[in-house]
Amino acid sequence: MNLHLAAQIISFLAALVLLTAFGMLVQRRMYGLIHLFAWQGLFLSISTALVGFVAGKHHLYISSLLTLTLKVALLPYILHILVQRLRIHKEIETVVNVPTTMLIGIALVIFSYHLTAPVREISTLVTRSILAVALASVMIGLLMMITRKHAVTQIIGFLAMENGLFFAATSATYGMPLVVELGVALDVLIAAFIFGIFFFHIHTTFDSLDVEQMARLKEGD
Amino acid sequence: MSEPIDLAFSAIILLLSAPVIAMLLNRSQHLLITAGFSLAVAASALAVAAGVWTVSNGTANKMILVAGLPDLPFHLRLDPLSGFFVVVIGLLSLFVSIYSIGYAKGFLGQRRITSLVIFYCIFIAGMFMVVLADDALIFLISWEVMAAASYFLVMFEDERIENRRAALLYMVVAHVGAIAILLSFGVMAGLATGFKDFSGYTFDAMRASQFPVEWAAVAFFLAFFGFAAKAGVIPLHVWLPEAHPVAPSNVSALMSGVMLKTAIYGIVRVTFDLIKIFPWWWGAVVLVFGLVSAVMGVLYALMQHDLKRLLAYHSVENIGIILIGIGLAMIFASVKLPLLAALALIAGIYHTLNHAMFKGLLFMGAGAVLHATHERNMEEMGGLIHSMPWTAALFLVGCISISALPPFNGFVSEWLTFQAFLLSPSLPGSLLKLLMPMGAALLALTGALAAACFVKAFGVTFLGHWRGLRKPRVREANWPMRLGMVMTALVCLFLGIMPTLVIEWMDTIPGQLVGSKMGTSAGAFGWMWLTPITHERASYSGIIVFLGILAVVVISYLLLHVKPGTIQRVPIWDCGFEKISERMQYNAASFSMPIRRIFGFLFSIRQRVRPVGNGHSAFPKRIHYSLRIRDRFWGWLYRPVADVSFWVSRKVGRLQQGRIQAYLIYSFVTIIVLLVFSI
Amino acid sequence: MTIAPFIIEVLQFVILLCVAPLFAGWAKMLKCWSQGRTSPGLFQPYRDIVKLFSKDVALAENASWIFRFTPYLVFGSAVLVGGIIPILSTDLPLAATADVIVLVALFAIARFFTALAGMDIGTAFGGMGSSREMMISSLAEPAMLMAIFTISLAAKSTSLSQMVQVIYSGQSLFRPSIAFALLAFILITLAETGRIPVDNPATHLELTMIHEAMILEYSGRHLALMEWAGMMKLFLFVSLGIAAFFPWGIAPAGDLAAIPVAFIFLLLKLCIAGIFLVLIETGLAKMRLFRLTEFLGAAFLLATLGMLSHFILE
Amino acid sequence: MALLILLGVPLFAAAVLAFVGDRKVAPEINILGSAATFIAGIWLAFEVYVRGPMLSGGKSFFVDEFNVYLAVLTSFVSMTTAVFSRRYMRREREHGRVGHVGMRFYHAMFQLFIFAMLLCLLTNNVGILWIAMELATLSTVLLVSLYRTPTAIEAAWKYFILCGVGIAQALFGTVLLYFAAEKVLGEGGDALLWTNLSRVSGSLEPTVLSLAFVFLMVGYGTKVGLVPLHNWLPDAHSEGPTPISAVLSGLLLNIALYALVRCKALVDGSTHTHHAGDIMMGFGLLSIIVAAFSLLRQKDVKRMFSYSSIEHMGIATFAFGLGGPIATYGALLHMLVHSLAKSSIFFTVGHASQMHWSQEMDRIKGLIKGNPLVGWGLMFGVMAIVGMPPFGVFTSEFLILTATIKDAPLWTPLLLLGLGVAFAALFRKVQPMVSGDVPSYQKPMKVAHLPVMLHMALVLVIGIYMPDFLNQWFHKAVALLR
Repeated sequence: MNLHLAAQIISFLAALVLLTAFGMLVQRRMYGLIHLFAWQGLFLSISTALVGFVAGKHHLYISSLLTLTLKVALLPYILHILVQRLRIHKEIETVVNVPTTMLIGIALVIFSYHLTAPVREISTLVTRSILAVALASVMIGLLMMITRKHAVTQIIGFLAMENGLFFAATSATYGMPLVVELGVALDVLIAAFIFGIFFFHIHTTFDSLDVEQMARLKEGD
Repeated sequence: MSEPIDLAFSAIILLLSAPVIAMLLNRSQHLLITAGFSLAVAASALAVAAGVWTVSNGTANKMILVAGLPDLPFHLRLDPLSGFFVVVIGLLSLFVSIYSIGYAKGFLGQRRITSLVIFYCIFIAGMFMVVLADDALIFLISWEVMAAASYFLVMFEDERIENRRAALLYMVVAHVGAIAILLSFGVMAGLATGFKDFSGYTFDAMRASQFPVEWAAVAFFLAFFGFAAKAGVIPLHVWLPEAHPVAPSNVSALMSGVMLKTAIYGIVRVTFDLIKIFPWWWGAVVLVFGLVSAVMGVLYALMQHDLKRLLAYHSVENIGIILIGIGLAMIFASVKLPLLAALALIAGIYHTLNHAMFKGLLFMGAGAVLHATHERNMEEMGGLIHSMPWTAALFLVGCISISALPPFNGFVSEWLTFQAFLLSPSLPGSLLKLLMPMGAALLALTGALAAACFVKAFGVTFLGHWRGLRKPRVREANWPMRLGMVMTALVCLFLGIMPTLVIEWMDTIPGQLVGSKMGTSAGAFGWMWLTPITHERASYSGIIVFLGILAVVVISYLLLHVKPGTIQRVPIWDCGFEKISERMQYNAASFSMPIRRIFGFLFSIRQRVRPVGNGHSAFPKRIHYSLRIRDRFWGWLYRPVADVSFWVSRKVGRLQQGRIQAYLIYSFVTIIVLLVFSI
Repeated sequence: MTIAPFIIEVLQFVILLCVAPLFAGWAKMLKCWSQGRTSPGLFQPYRDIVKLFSKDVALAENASWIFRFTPYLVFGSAVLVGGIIPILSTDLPLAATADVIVLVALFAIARFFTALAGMDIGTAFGGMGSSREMMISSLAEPAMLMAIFTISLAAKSTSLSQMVQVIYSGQSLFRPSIAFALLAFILITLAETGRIPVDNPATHLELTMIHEAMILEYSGRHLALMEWAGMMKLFLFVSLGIAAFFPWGIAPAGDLAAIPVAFIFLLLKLCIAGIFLVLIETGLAKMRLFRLTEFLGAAFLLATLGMLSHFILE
Repeated sequence: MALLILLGVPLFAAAVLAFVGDRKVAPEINILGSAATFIAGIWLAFEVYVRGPMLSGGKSFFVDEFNVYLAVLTSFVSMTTAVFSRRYMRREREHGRVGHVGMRFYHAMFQLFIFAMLLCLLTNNVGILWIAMELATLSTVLLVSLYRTPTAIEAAWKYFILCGVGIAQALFGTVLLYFAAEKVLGEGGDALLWTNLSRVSGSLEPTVLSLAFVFLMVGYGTKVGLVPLHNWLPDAHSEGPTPISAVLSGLLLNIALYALVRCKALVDGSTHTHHAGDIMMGFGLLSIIVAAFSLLRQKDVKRMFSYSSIEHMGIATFAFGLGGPIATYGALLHMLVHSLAKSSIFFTVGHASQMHWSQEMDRIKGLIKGNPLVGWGLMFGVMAIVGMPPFGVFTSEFLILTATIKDAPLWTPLLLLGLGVAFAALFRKVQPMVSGDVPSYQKPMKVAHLPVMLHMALVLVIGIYMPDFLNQWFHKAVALLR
């Protein structure tokens, strides 16, 4: 399996990641969101493994495994449980309407492509073009957090950003040092627990996970 | 004790040890009063000795403390200029501290005076440090320590809301001024060494270096703004009449008497010593500000009926007069007329000394009155000369001095200032020549109005009958207070009749700063005559005037009492007018009515007359008269600033509007913008 | 140092003390004539003073020491001023003691105490008098200084005898600046000495009197001293004007021979001055208090013009 | 060795406290642990003072003049905070605002937080730095929501989300950094070590680094609390328990700024432009102005002081951005004195609000008469924080301002405006609290004297007599950062 082919597959996977990111941006149903997130994780881990294979970085396999367990299995599961526990499988209304969001997302993709152009010039890696996708999905994740007003969706957006970062870390640069990646994974894990706890707190105090109502702390006149 | 500066430094140390003593003696407040203030007395005496010594031998000596930043230890320097101000501060704080021993007893039983003693001593120490400082850091540190200590002293009776408002206003103005001064030092230090290291902050470095004129202007005007804010130059004066009255009287004596002078010191130091070379129009600016402050100050003073407020406004006026002298000195110096510059400078700083004395005396007197009557409103007072003769006599001395009447000290410095004005023809540039006599006229106006104001102040407070409804039992001030005031009064007289000696002594200062001495006894006459330039030009002999008047008075008195003329005490005649009551006397408001009518356009006056009680409106039983006079600058300068900043803060508050999405948008936009700008 | 100057000094004092009432009498007499009344005679002021001296003092109960001290001080300062102004001759030992600024200040301190005395008894009139007096003086003093500064700028000196010598030596004759200054000085003299149109020395009508209101409570020798000092003040202002603007006849330094001549000149000038004064007084009417600002403002304006013309035209 | 103890103790203590839970001894253990940490810190500082910068633990830890003083500061403030929180939290507990779970949680997380911060400071690895930073966030998030009130949870949520997002940006920046570094240093762990990066910073790719700096700036800037990324800060400070507010604004902000400055040093080394500096100056100035004006309209005392933290972080950031020996020196000093003064202010404020059971400034009155230590402590603390001499903050602001008017005179008016407004606002608010008579509802209480006195004494000493070793460290750090 030659380098060129691998590179093509990887970029195809990148495209898929981007696609799932967009999917999350527009998805209205909670379960759909979670599934999309899981899919993204899957693509991520595959591409990580592939990069590891191509570049002969065996520690990347570990991180791909981590991704698999964390972002494909564990987190979606936790979210699933939460959603069931807290009985929130209603339609999620967005702040901005969908087409606008889409347009902004596309603009972001173009922007990040333009942004990473100089970097692409200087890099010699096969996977250099992935940086643009990673940045784009980070941005889209952020955009998603902005446009959604539900705690869970915000968290999913957050995790999507995380995915983008991870994508950049593993694929774009043939992987950060292992310590770093383990640490990142650990942080994500802790974060997962914390937001898990949070959902319950929020739900018990506000008896809904709508973040709109958490706007009491402000500089009121 | 090898050198004067050691004396001065030990004085500072002594003062800074006050907190410890206060903590130790906190239990027994009686003892604390005596101990604390006698400590201040001792320290002040030391400092005065050091100052007199330095000025008279006219050399500078330095000291470097092992404190501050290791690369920028505190530099102290005692040269004639700072020596002179050490004397000014020390002399008054000496007298006031004696006075305070008696005054603070008034607080016993009402409140603990521990904090008073502590901050009082730190305050004096701060003032000494300011004039001794020889690098920017220690200067500003002592400057702010002084400000903070005085702030706490103003806050001493902090349950009163007016004290808090005044203290806050004072603190804010002082701090903004301090930042301005800091920036001006920043300019000079930066130009001195370019900030490769810390050496640029020393005054020596600034002295050594030569500034480009536009940066020098920046530095000067920043410094002038800062010091003017402290000195209460109009229009930055508004804090002053608020803060000085509410402080304890011994403190207001020090604040008005000497704290303002540290600002004068700063101006002189920065201008003549650090910058050295400047165009004439700087002097013109200073002169104009001085004139405005002098005239406006005295006019506002005339409108007051709160005794201490009135005195505070007079501080504005006198600062103006001092600035006139300094401005003239700057003008003369900038056109290379060192002799005349020396004359003007002497006029300025001599008035500094004088004002310290008589203003201190007046505030002490006011304090004694307050102490005895618990009343600051003159409209309530009257006839106190009978119940407190000492205070009355001493206060009168203060009034005469501040009204610039011979033979007391206020007149001498004003006379010198007039002489400086009359030397304007020797200036180049016809415009200056033309304008300066106008300044002289304004100065004359100021003097005359001041006299009017103090006729009012003394007359309404001490003469006539008690105007208030219920007359309190008034007792004469106790001995320490009297002693303090008597000493101050004697110094006032001495400065008035022996100017030559004093000026001989302080003549080293212009020698150091403008490179020429004034030479008190030019021409033919001896030590008795003060003859600035030549004896044809002008001459004044305070002592002869004093003795002359005294002689005629005594002689005529004796002549008239060769035959024992009887004096019968009779009821008041008053044109045979029947049953006059105390309420019919002229009071402060009515006394100043004519002048208020004339200069009314300068004030924002609200005057209401309405009939009270039943009866036909044309023939009311009683009439209620209310008069409110406000400082126009409040509305012109301070209120707008406050309003604008609150408006802005309302707008800024919108940023924090609670919805997390908005916050996310902020960071999102921030990233985008930064990225756009950095590629 | 010769004895001559001291003799002249003493002579000046004597002249001051004696001639001042005479001049006041002369003014009164002229005034009576101008109003078609028979005059009490030239020496009436002396009689008044003597009479008052011989009377007892009726002192208000609550009068303080200030009230009793003031007459002596006022008298003393007036006398001292008399020793400074070159009435007869320019070399006076006391001349160096005080220049023209001090002279103004001496009048000021007298006024200061008079005003205090006015407030001491605590009557409405006293306060009113002091208030008005201080208001007028605070406007008159700057004008006066401006007028005098005009001359002293010309003379490059503020010492009176020096100024006299310079003007006398003729190098500053008939200058526009001097003329303006003279006009201003006349107005100020009227104001400072409490003549019509500013104040009416003859009135005791409550609401119009100013100087009288302050000394209302005085009696006996105190009143005598006050009156006498008042006459001296008038005399001094006139002779100051003479010295500053018409110094001819004043004996130069050192020759005693010129003294009698100087004395004759003085009397002549005084007669003329008196006539002039009376002409003004009969010509004008007492002004309302708050129109005085315009009057004194005019004086200030004239003085300023004088100074400007000194710089511009000369 | 000292280093390992320094890092190990808090971790161990955290574990222990997690087990001890809400026993009576827990606070004492807490104090003990942080005291041990502090001693280790002193020891480390001594070693560095004697031997100069050192690598240890392989290459994974690195101590130089820049981070050693921050490490000592961190351990010191954590110790005093532990002392303070003993009384404070006990009272909260008695008053029933926290349950025993909460207490267990509080102590454990406190130590974990300290560990995270120390790790941030001492690690030699950009990646580890990032991880530790995230850890610090996560460990405090639940402390902010300790009281379980709606507002507390809201604040914690905002803190969590905003800082999470920010930190994510920082990670992206780090990735880019690595991306650039591996070209030069080859792949593998060495490419993320400070020591190597700073060695080769000249040859790193400028475009990538300037790109990376943007993300690092936004990321760590969020934690520094720079406007407009600051919005989490006032909420978190006002709603969390006071000891946490103290360490948050006393320490965490410093740490984040430290990370930012390190990155700036790298970027400058690569780009040789003043670009990064300009960005930091802009952020700093914006923070100063916005914070100053927000100060004017505060009602909640802790919220107000959190805004003043924003302002001071702005000053330090501005100064670092300005660069140059004097300004950088001032900035380093400013980080030190600000954290001392600010945490002591929070101590006094905590006591004051417990005395009145309210954080509303309208209700807090007559502190000086009520409890001189709290009153004067707050007064002097505020005077220190607004930059009145002889306290150390004045010295640093003095250096920064003078340097500014020399190097960037056009910025000074804004700076002047900000400082002036902040001064007026703080005094206007604090004066009524300390002065006046004691209100009826004020309850006298026992307060922890030591922390406040210690902090104020230190600030004072630094102001009037700065010890020489500190001076030398600052100079070395300045040399390091230019």
